Amino acid sequence: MSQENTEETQATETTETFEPKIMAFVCNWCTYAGADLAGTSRMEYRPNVRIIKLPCTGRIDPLFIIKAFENGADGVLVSGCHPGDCHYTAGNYHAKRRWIAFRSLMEFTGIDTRRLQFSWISASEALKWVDLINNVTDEIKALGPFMDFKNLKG
Amino acid sequence: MKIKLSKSDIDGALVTQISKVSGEDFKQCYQCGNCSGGCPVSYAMDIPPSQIIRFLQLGRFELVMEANSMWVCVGCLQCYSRCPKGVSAANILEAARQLSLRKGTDHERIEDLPVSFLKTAPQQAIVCGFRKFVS
Amino acid sequence: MEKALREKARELLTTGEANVIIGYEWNRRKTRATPAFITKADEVDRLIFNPLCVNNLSIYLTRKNKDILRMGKPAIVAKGCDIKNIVVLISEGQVKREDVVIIGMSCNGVVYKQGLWKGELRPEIMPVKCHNCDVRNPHLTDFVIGDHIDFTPPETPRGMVFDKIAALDAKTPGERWSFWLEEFSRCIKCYACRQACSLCYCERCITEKNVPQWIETSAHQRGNIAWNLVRAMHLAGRCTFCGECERSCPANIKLNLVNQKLVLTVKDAFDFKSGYDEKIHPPMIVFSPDDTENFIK
Amino acid sequence: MSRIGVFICQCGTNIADTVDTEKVAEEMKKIPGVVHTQDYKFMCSSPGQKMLKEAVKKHRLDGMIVSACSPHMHEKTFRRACESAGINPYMCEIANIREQCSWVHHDKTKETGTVKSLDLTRMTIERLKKNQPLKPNKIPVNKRALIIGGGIAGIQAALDIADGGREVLLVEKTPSIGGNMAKLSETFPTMDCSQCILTPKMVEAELHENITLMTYSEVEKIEGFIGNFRVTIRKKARYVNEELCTGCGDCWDKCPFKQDSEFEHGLKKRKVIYTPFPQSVPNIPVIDAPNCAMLQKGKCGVCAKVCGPKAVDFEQKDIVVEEKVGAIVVATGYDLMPNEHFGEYGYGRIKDVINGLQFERLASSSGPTGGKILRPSDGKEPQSIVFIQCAGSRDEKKGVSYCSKICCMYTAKHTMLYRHKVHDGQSYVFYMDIRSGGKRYEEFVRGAIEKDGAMYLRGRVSRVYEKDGKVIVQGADTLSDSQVEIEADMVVLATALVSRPGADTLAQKLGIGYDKHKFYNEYHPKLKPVETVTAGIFLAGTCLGPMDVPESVAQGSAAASKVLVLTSSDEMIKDPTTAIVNDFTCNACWDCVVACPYSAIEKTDIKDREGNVIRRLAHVNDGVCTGCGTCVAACRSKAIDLKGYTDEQVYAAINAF
Amino acid sequence: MLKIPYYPGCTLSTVAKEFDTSAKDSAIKMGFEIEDLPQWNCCGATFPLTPDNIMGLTAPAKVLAGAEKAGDTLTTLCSVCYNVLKRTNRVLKDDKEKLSTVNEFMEEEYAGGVEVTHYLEVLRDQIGFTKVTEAVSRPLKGVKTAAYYGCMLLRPFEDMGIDRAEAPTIMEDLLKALGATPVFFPDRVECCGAHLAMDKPDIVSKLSGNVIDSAAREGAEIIVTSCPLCQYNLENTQAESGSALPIVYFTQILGLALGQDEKTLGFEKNKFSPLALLRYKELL
Repeated sequence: MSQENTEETQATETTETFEPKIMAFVCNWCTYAGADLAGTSRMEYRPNVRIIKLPCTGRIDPLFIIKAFENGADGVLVSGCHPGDCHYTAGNYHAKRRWIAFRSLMEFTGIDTRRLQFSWISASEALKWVDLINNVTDEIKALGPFMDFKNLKG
Repeated sequence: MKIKLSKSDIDGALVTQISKVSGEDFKQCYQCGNCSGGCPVSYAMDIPPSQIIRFLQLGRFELVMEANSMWVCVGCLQCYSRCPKGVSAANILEAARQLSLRKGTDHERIEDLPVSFLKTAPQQAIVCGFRKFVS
Repeated sequence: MEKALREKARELLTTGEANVIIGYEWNRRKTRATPAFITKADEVDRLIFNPLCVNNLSIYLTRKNKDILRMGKPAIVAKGCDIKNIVVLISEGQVKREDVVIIGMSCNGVVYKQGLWKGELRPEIMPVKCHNCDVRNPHLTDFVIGDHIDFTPPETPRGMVFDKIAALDAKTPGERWSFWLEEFSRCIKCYACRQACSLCYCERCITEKNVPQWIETSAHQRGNIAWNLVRAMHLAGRCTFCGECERSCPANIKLNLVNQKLVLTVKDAFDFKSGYDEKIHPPMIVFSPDDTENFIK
Repeated sequence: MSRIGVFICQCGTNIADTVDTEKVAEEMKKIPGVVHTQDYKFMCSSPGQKMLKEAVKKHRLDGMIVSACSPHMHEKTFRRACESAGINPYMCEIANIREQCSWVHHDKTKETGTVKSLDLTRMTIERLKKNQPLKPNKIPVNKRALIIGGGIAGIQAALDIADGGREVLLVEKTPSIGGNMAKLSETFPTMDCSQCILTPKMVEAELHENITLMTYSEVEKIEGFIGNFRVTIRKKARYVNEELCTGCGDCWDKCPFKQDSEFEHGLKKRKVIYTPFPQSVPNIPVIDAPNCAMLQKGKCGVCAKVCGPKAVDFEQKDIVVEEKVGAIVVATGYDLMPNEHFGEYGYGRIKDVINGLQFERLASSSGPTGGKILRPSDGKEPQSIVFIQCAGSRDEKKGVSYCSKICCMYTAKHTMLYRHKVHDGQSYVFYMDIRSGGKRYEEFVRGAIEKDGAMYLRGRVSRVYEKDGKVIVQGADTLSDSQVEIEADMVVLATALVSRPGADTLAQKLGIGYDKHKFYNEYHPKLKPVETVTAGIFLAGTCLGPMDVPESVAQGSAAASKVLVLTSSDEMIKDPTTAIVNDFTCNACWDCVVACPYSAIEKTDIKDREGNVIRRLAHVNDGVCTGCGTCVAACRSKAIDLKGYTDEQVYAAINAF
Repeated sequence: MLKIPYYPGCTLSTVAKEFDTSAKDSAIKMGFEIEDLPQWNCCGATFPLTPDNIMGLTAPAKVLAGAEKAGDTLTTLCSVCYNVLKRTNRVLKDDKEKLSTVNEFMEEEYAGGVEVTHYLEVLRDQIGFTKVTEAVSRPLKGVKTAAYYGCMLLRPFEDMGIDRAEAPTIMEDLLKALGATPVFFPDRVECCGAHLAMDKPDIVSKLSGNVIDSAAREGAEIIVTSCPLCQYNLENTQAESGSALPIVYFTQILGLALGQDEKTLGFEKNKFSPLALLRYKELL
């Protein structure tokens, strides 16, 4: 059986019960605080995301993302302060450059970019956070488990 | 005048339509009155431009359609040019005109116009006039 | 040309302006050009220069080759493409401009593989980089050997690598993934790519860092993907597309594709081409507030 | 092997409603290294904290996890508890199972919340296993302060800091301190004379033993970091020796050349050797070099001839000095929007259309007319004046989108001043909204209308033009729905307050943020209104945005108190979350040096005994590093790491996922 | 010789023929040529202010499509045509969707490759007013001339961009170049009443009256304009009120200054000819 076929059958089998694992790398000052605000405002969103807090998006290394996928993440979210809002004045601009190159690389390698999403979410954008988590979770749920990485021999 | 306000008036279909046709968002207007102050013909209007917008904010579409303002507006864009919020009263009055004309009722009839005017006026006046007044 | 080169080398060694000439010489059977390190003026006649001189010798300026560094001040025989790497090394503080003598060689192109050489340089045996070369007249030099070459590269780069990138771009992500999986599965983690690359000069490579072990060192699919992605990322905005990594890969992995893809990305996104100006910082450590993208929501 | 305690907070029912805390406690016990777990109603309460401390002792814990609310809430609380129980506070980590779990997943069966809490807690435990005890950094603090800008905010800050016993360096760009406030005639709502209340403060600043005034000087460069700034200041050549000058005024009396006075906004001329205004502090003139015949062409020199103490010195040069300070207060003030923004109001073309500060000068007894309201074109007393508010303000299309805040009040004041000086004059005010929030402000505006007869018209003015020596104002009164035309003698525009030209360049030098209008950004608009993102740099007054005198004074004092807090001890404790370089693997490629937004990383040389450089390395200055980690991601060989967020910690967390 | 594609429009082919001919003749004197589009239609004489009125864009779009065959610029004289063409062009360039809708209504396709300019802009930006001065052989010395801009030439500023909306100077600069004394008057950017001439002549009399008064008060001896409708309204209002300021197209006095025979400039069509004044000033 070819690889694509395996992927298909597994995807159809599990879509019903499949709960994607999503890893989020967020900055402490904007997105983490925005996610906190969603809680303080008692909003409701999909429970699939696990946050790893970092001081700034500038700290986020592509290594983290690769490692997250290797560890079975079905999707990775990266989020920080809007350009111009960085707590450290410029960390997010550095991050943006890095992401532009890294995303191009990932896309070229054939990784479905719907599984690797980037966003700017400020401390006040709880609603944006909620929408993002819901949309990404639903989208990845529809895509099924990320077999590209899970099938890797290792 | 007493206005009874309700949400259905404020978001009324006709008001929404005139907003859509004109491309203007009435909420933008903060009623500074600059348009009415600078309008060269507001003295001849039943309702001056800023008040037209105010009535639309309040959902009083019918008051706007009954007034002569749309037929008096000459489209000189002084209102828009000086509006601190970038709202064009001229667009709104044009939209009102369009909504009226699109019903098929003309505001002018060619046979009523003086022959001397038709003979001597620049074509552009006649073309323009008819596009503004006739469906 | 070789004569002029040998004369210059002799002069440099005799005057003491350089202590070692890093250049090319014949192998024993005279079938290939190999790196030569000449420290004595009377040995300069070993130096050669011809289309077989493919190797990017800039690697011998890095900390990876401490024994060469110990020989004293180097003078390096460098084609334009090699100089691009030297430029990056200078901009990254690895070499000081005043610490190296650059003997720039006018170059009409080299062979893609030395085995293809039949005594004549034909376009078919030249690598893509030579067809698109804009530094046939070397750009950062102390001396230039050889005549001025009139050659205008095509406005948009052409060649197999670019065609292949375009073809891959046109495929579905799934197809691309299968392609790369196939490619990277062949990797045996010999690290020849890293050894051949003069920009891979790290004191300790990330793959050798084991606390934590970001990249699995076993030559299995997962470790191979991580290694190759990370290496590509580390070269983003720095790679000069000299092609040494692919040339040295015993498994024939199409490293040029992935590296050139990032060269194109960096050019598009940040309007930067590496290897031209040693005074400009590489693009991945600086930023402009006007950087644009269309994927961050 | 670590001995970790895991404490799960129920937060009353806030967490317990949707998370089975007991189960979380039970499950976590199974993780190697965890020796004690417990759930409790309120971990942050005193009994809760007491429980923590006792557990530390009883189970000989060397690290702890509190699964509770967001670390932004109580991380400090729990870390403090940790510290008092004898373990390093940085060995305490928070798993956020309230804001990011129980409050956003309302599943009453508790399954969703419990599953997620288990994951979050496990990830945090694995992370904690890689934590290292950290010690806060101690940084020496220089106790001098620099104030940039000698307006009322800067003067107030300087006086307060000086009274607090610290040395102050007050740098002012123009030849005298005083700022815009010195130009005002009276101040609302009390109508005290501005100079009467300001001048004593100016003099006090000049005479205060702790204050060094540097007027006619500009800050060129700022280096260093909190507690340790190095500031380069250019003291522009005055061409007058400050030591010798007595301020007698002979020089400007005799100077034969005149220029428009900046202080009088062009309503009067000043000499080429001049003090901006009679009460200038210091009372030492400057020579306006580009317009001085002696300096330009070598002809004249009258001032030098008449100067008794021989203080005029045409050879004087700019002096550049470097000063060391520990804190900086920026109080650079505002400007009025330039006239090219007002085409339809004829401002700049019609002489009798002036701005608010020009009116202040006309009304001021020390002004160009000696306090008489006379119109600039012909010097006649205007019988009617139209005041136009929101000129350029609240005009997102051609001006600025914001409200300039003070115009409503000063326009009301102007109408009063006018009525007090021209008893039968009529004033008209075009306004859009009257914003008179503030103590006695509303009563003040009503007074202008009810007592002093100002005619308030609600509407904007469409255009202003000249006709037969009158200024015709054509606008609207939206309350009566009419077009209004007024034949006025004079028009006063309440032009928008804008940031100083060059405010952005100064911000870049200081490393502080500014908004699209180039007003400086406070660290937090509510809770840190006078602080900036750059530690040790504070803000006061209208460089932050439009505000009135009492607010500027309050901010000056607020900034001063921040400076006094900072300089209250010799050392400052700083968060240990800073980057650190591994000397063995550093490539000295300087990527981190370039990438660092704070210039916190330096290039250092390792030398042998003979002094030869054997290696070069990057080195992090803990005093400057803020711990953003941009350098870590930039380092290819991972030779730099961020304490508190090390690669190992992140790796462990990802692996536990 | 520089040839610029030119759109005359209906009025300049009939009622305002003198505007057209004087401009063409003047151009030749200054070393360029404006050349009628081989085929054109009426621009519609009013830009549709409501964005949903796509039909109103087709007539000007057809003109632009025709112009695209002739080159990448199109110049006009009539303020209204200029306004309609320039704004339509802007809309079609900015909104590709509208462009394709409009293209579906037309036989020819417009790709968005034309720049619309006014004759005044050609003089200022391409020829240069100093060049114009060099071509002047009959400087209009001492003639107090008021430039009346009206609405359509300037507004809305962000679309027209020819000059500052509240304080334009392009016509005054031209007048200076011709040796005349420009008269700035407050109402020069106010409206004349335009098409209200059709059914509300009282409004036109009032508005145009204001304009003339304002100019006269500042001492104007001639009013120049670039709009046939403004010219018509002002002239008619004058006839009613009994004052007698000549109201002419700017190209007519441009031609005069460039030394054209005054008989070819069409002053005979003006109700109030400036010739008497110019003779009195000994310029003719």
